[in-house]
Amino acid sequence: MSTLKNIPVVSHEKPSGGTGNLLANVFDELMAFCRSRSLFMLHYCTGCGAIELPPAMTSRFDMERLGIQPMVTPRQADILLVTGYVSTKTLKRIILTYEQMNSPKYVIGICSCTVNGGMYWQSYATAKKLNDYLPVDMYIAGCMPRPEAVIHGLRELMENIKKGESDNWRDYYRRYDHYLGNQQRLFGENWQTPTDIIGEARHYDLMGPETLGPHTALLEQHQTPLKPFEMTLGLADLPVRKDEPR
Amino acid sequence: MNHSVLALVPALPLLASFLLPLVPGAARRLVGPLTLLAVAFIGLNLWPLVQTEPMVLAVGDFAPPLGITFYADSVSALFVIAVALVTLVLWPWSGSDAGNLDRKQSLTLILAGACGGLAVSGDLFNVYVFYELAAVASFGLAAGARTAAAQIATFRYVVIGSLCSLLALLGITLIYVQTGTVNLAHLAQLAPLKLHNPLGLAAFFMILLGLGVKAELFLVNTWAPDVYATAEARVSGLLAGLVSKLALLAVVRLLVLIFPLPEARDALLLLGMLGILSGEFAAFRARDVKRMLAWSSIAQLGAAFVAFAIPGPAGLAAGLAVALHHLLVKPALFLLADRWGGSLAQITGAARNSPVSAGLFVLFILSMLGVPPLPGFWAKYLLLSGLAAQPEGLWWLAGAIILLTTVVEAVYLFRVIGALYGRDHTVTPKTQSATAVIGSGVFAAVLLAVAFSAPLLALPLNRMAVQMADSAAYIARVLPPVLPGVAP
Amino acid sequence: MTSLDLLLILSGLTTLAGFAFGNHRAYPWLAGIVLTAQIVILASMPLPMAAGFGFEMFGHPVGWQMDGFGRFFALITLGAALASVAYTGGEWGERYAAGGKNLRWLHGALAGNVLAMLLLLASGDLIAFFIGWELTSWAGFLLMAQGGERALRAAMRYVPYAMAGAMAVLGGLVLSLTWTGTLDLSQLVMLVPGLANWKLALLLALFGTGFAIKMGLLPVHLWQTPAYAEAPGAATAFLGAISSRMGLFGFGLLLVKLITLTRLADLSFIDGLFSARDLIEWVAALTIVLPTFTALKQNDARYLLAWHGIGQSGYMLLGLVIGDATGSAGGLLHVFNHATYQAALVLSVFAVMHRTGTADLNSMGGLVTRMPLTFLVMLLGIIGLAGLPPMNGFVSKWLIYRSLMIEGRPLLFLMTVLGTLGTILSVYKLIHNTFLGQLRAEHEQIREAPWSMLVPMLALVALAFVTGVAPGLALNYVNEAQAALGLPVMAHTLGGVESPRGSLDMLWIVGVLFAGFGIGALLFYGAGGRSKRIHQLDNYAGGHFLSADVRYQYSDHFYAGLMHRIGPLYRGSFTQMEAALASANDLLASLMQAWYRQAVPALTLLIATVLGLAWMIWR
Amino acid sequence: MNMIELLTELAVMPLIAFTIGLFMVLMMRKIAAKIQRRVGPPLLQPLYDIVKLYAKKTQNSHGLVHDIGIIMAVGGYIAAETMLPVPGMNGIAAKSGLLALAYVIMIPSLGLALGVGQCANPNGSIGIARALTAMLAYDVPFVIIIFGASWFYGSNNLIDIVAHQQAGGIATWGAAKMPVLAIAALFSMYAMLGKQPFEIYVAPAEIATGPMVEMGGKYLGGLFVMQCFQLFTASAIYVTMFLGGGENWPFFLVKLFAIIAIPMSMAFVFPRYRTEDVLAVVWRWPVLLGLAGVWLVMH
Repeated sequence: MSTLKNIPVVSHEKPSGGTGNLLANVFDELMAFCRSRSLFMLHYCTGCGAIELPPAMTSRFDMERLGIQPMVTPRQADILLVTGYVSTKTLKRIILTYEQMNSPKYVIGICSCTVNGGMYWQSYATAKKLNDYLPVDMYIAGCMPRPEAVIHGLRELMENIKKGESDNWRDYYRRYDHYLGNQQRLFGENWQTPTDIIGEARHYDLMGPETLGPHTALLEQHQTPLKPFEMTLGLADLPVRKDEPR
Repeated sequence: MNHSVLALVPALPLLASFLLPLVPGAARRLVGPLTLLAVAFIGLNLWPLVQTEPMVLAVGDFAPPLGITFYADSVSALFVIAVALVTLVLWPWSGSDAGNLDRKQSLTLILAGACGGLAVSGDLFNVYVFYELAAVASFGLAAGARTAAAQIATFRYVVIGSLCSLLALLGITLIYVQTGTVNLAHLAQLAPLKLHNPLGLAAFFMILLGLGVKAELFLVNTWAPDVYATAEARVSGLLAGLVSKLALLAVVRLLVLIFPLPEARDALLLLGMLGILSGEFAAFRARDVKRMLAWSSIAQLGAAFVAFAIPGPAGLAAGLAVALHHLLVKPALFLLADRWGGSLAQITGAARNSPVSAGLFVLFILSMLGVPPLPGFWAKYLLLSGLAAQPEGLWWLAGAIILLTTVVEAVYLFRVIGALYGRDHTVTPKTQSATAVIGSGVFAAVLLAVAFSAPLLALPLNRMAVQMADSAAYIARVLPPVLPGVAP
Repeated sequence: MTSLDLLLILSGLTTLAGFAFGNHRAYPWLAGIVLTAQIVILASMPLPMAAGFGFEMFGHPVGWQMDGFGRFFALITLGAALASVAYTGGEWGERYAAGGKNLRWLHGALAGNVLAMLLLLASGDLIAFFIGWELTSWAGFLLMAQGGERALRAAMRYVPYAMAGAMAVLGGLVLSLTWTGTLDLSQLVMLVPGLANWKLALLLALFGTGFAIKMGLLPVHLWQTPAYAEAPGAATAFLGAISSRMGLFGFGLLLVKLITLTRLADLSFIDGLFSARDLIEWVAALTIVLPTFTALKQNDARYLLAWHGIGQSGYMLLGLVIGDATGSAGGLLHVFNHATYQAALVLSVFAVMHRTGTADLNSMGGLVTRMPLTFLVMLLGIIGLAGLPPMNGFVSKWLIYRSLMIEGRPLLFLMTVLGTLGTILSVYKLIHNTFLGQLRAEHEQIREAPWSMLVPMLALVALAFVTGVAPGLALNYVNEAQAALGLPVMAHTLGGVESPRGSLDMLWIVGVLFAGFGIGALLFYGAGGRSKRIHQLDNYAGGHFLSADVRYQYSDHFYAGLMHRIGPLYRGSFTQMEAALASANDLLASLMQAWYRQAVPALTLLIATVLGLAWMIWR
Repeated sequence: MNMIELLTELAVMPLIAFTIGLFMVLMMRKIAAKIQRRVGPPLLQPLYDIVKLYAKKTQNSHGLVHDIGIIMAVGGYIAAETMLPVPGMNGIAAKSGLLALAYVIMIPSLGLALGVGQCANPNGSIGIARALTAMLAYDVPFVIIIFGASWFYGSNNLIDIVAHQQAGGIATWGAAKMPVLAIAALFSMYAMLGKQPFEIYVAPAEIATGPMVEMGGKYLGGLFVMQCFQLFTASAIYVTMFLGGGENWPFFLVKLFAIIAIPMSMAFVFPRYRTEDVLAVVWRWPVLLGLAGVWLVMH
């Protein structure tokens, strides 16, 4: 698992130019194009790599000409930039943040620490491989990578998105059990985020063979319910029942 | 009807009071009520007769201005009826022991007789006599509660009362020295000549202060709060409701007949205004219900003085309205305050166990505040429109004071209402006695009857005022010009 | 028997019935039917309609007569009473009775209020007016006092105000009698404008004080908020909707009919620079602004609304005093409009209280999922209160703005808009803290309010909406009132005003607005991806894990930045003024008590006698 | 004017407004980039952003009111655009007027406020509280200016106002006749646009973009659309009141863009005010200018 190619990427996009409605294909292409040209990024600055982002954004390299701009909350963002070593405690927040982002969403690991722990390899409190816990779309290795490398990585990602190759976010839904398992190993079996990934997978028809498994079963045992508060009229009391306690 | 029945008005109760201890057995308890009923009967019979032509009785057929003269016009007749009926409602039916009860009943009868006498007296000396009689009876009644507080209060009352009686006597003496007569009609004839001077005014002022004690006139009313607070409720009711009105009536007779002067009016107006101010504001801080009612009664009488100060029938009508309204309301309130006296906190929630009495209390309070269509409003309306019709200055100031102090009055009276309907469950207020409910119920019935027939009553009230204001007619009636062939 | 007699008799019977068997389950239905009948009778009554009864008192006839001005207010009164009575008809009334309170008193007092107001609104002379005025005040007191200990205290606070107002009116009545010799309104109308300036100013001061107190104009407004807020729900709605408008009715009679606006403008204080009319306009303008910003600071929903009730009355008076066709129509229309949405808002707040047991804006939140219809009522209500389209509050305020523009009163215009902006801020706080944001764990099991409470609320906002879209419906009655007052009548269309200098057609505006919403919805549901409802704890918190026991809600000190700027202006000057008056009163009272506690009365007597004699002799 | 023509206008006017708004956003971002010596976004970047946001696969809704808020925010502006006369099209401007328009454009804000409230995020609520405070700040001078303009033109009707100015050329433009008011209006419009130093309610570093904190996907996209409308509306109101409205499209566009360009050229060199300072600044200068302007107009 030392090369990017080995990160399991399962594509379910129909090959372009294949069967189906031509208009729909054009539409999909257009969407993919727009997605690739408009990337809002959330930089989760966990370590020293964050220092390389300002030069990438400002006048020297100017990400905005590529349609990339920083955003503040996970809801608004497309890219999650993890810029350095990830401690166990931080990882919980990263997972929470990732799950709160709207798909399609992309994770970029910057610096060697996200790839293999880097200089914190021996630390008991550092998560070594980010892609054990989250589907990483792109690693930008280096300690630290220069802004050119960051820009290069982002351009690669844009290409991938345009080609429809970068959709690891689906993988998170389809193999949720796998990711959850790794997370549980690290955080204990009580681990739960407020986001209902399984529910989302069902809602958007993103279920895969490994969405559910032993780990999700474990989750369900410990989970506090996250059913959203649906608007209820609760007007069953017509006519008023006399015996009902108020 | 024979003119001599007029003499019965004071005589009957006085006689009955002396005979009362001699009557044996259970009949003794009937003497008082029957006497009062008889007086009421006389008054009711008198009423239609005196509407057009006041009735004059020269006792012993000594032609006025000699001898004792009784004079009854419609106001007198009304007050005779009121004296009898109000005393009846406030009659002491029971006492701690028989001797005590006898004493109370006798004294009450004396008071009724004296009050009746004040209503029909036609000469200054009789006024003084009946006034003293009323004073003595009220001293006795006030001390009748037999508590130390009542006795101390009565002692103060006695001191002030006696001093003021002396003043009144001095005033009468001055007048007599000037004119050589005490007959009111005669005095009225002579007054422009002999009394409309500083000396006469000084005499008037002394009599005003002297009689003002009972009428709770400002300056000489400091006894009232303590006495009313400590005496029995019915006694307070009698004193505040009845006796004060009769004293007031005597003063007004003097004012109308002998001293229709701006100075005299100004004195009444000023003292009345001060009475309103002091009474209402003092009541504002009162925490004791009976004391509060006492102060409120001082203020009400102040308003009556202000009203009577207004010249002409308008003032008399307003004054009568205010006085009669107070006569209806205050005894009833004192009756209800018998059980509900003391601190306000003790009656919190009293409306729960005595809803009817609480309702009556509210009714009286609303009327006292002048909430239309209750009679208090019409009284206030007459008073204010009378004041407004006068040239600006003190008159308007008096009107403004009445309007302003009503606000103060509303606050403290509503405090009582708030306490009655409050929701404090830590105290269990006393339930009302049946006599209080019945007594105040009678007053309330009259009040409501007046409220519903107010448009009908406006005319008689006006007629009374006109009759009372007509001093020339008074003189002519008592001292008829000697016509050939007609014996005086 | 005239139909006015029938109306009053029906109203009287309702009052009696309320006191007699108001706690019976059938009473709300009965009262509802009778009130509806009264509305029908009133609406179909030819005007002016005199009552068949009356009497003469001290030479002055006392009688009742309903004109267009009175009918306008009377219709609102009956409508507000209908909504309030309907609200008590189900669970609310049962809970009220179960709480140890007496429904008979509530219903009796409510119906009594209606009767008193009808008597007031139909008065044909000043005595009848004063009778109605006093009855209204004390019936109002009775209604306010029903809400328990705090309500009783608030009602007690109302007493001196009410009495002062009544006495001021009585003083005015007596003076106008003295100066004109009549109490009949139709004769006073002719005689009063001819009085000298100082007399008019005195009349204005006396009557004006009385009406201002009832209306809650500055600076005599302090009684109103607690008294209205603490009353029981149905009573609060009724009081808030119409009760204090009786003061406006009085002002209408006084300023427009008796004194007349032109005479009012003549009464100038500083050499024609500042007239009585300016004074009233500015009092009205300040009444718009200051209470509105006080409302902004409230943390109790009921108090917030009650403060707005005071603020909104400023618009009505301002519109009336501007006195042109547009402005007065706006002022009068605002009475009706305010009644509709204020009643709905109050009822919705009490519906929330019914379920949650609290009106504290810091202990609610997120109730929209539990009480969506109540939310809808409050939403429409606050849009009306804030004066935004498409609700009716916008129309009346627009008319007032417009007339201020035409008349060229930039500062007053600024004040009205400032009031509106302040209202928007405060009503957002109201709906946000109640219905939006995080649902508290203890409120998760709450249900929607029962139908018996919802129906009147929904009916009220429906009315507010319909008359917002088609203000012409209500403007017909407004025109009648204008005509009865002798004001110029504003020509109108169904949708608003047609004028070469700027029209308002609500039919089009609302139509386009909803078309816009439709397109917005199409864009939202048609163009975008599907959305999924998520739990409120799935929320951005800077990476923090939220749980139900953590309050993740911003409610307290809601406009912190604004308060940093204007907070120092909230000095409580009016409260201090009230307290100063009260303590002056107390001081005077203790002085007077000291008089009666004197140790040696004989000495006083001596001094007094000597002084009195001296005065008598040397005078 | 027949009904079909009117309906066409009602459909076309928002579309035009949106398109112009898109380019205004682009211009704004370009100006910012130029000031910061960057290249800036490509031509269609605002469109890409919006399309991408609408095309998000998963979207989070916090409930019906959240959705309705966005619908109201967008729909309210769509309605507002039909009340603003543009060259050749008057929509329903004759039936509403300046005053009604000023209140209609509060509807989207209220809708947004509701939607944000439902998100149950305190950052959002704080943002709305600040936004409403800012509205209280800038609407005070704004209504003074509306008053002045409406008094000057003797009408509340936008069509009349435009006709009045176009009758005499540049010399009769509002800006020429009421220069003080025009300056005050520019100031107040600057505050209305909510860019630095007035961006108290976005405050990304402090309250995480305030109202937008929980907005993703088409929710955020809706807000982007709303921003386009907002820019157009603010600019068009200004142009209508002070710059003679639209005689023809080229001139109209120039004016529209110029009016947005002026404040935006200043915005990006500023830091941010605190809320109370926004109130202090806006209640002082534009209000004083506005009152002075009204006084001049009325005398």
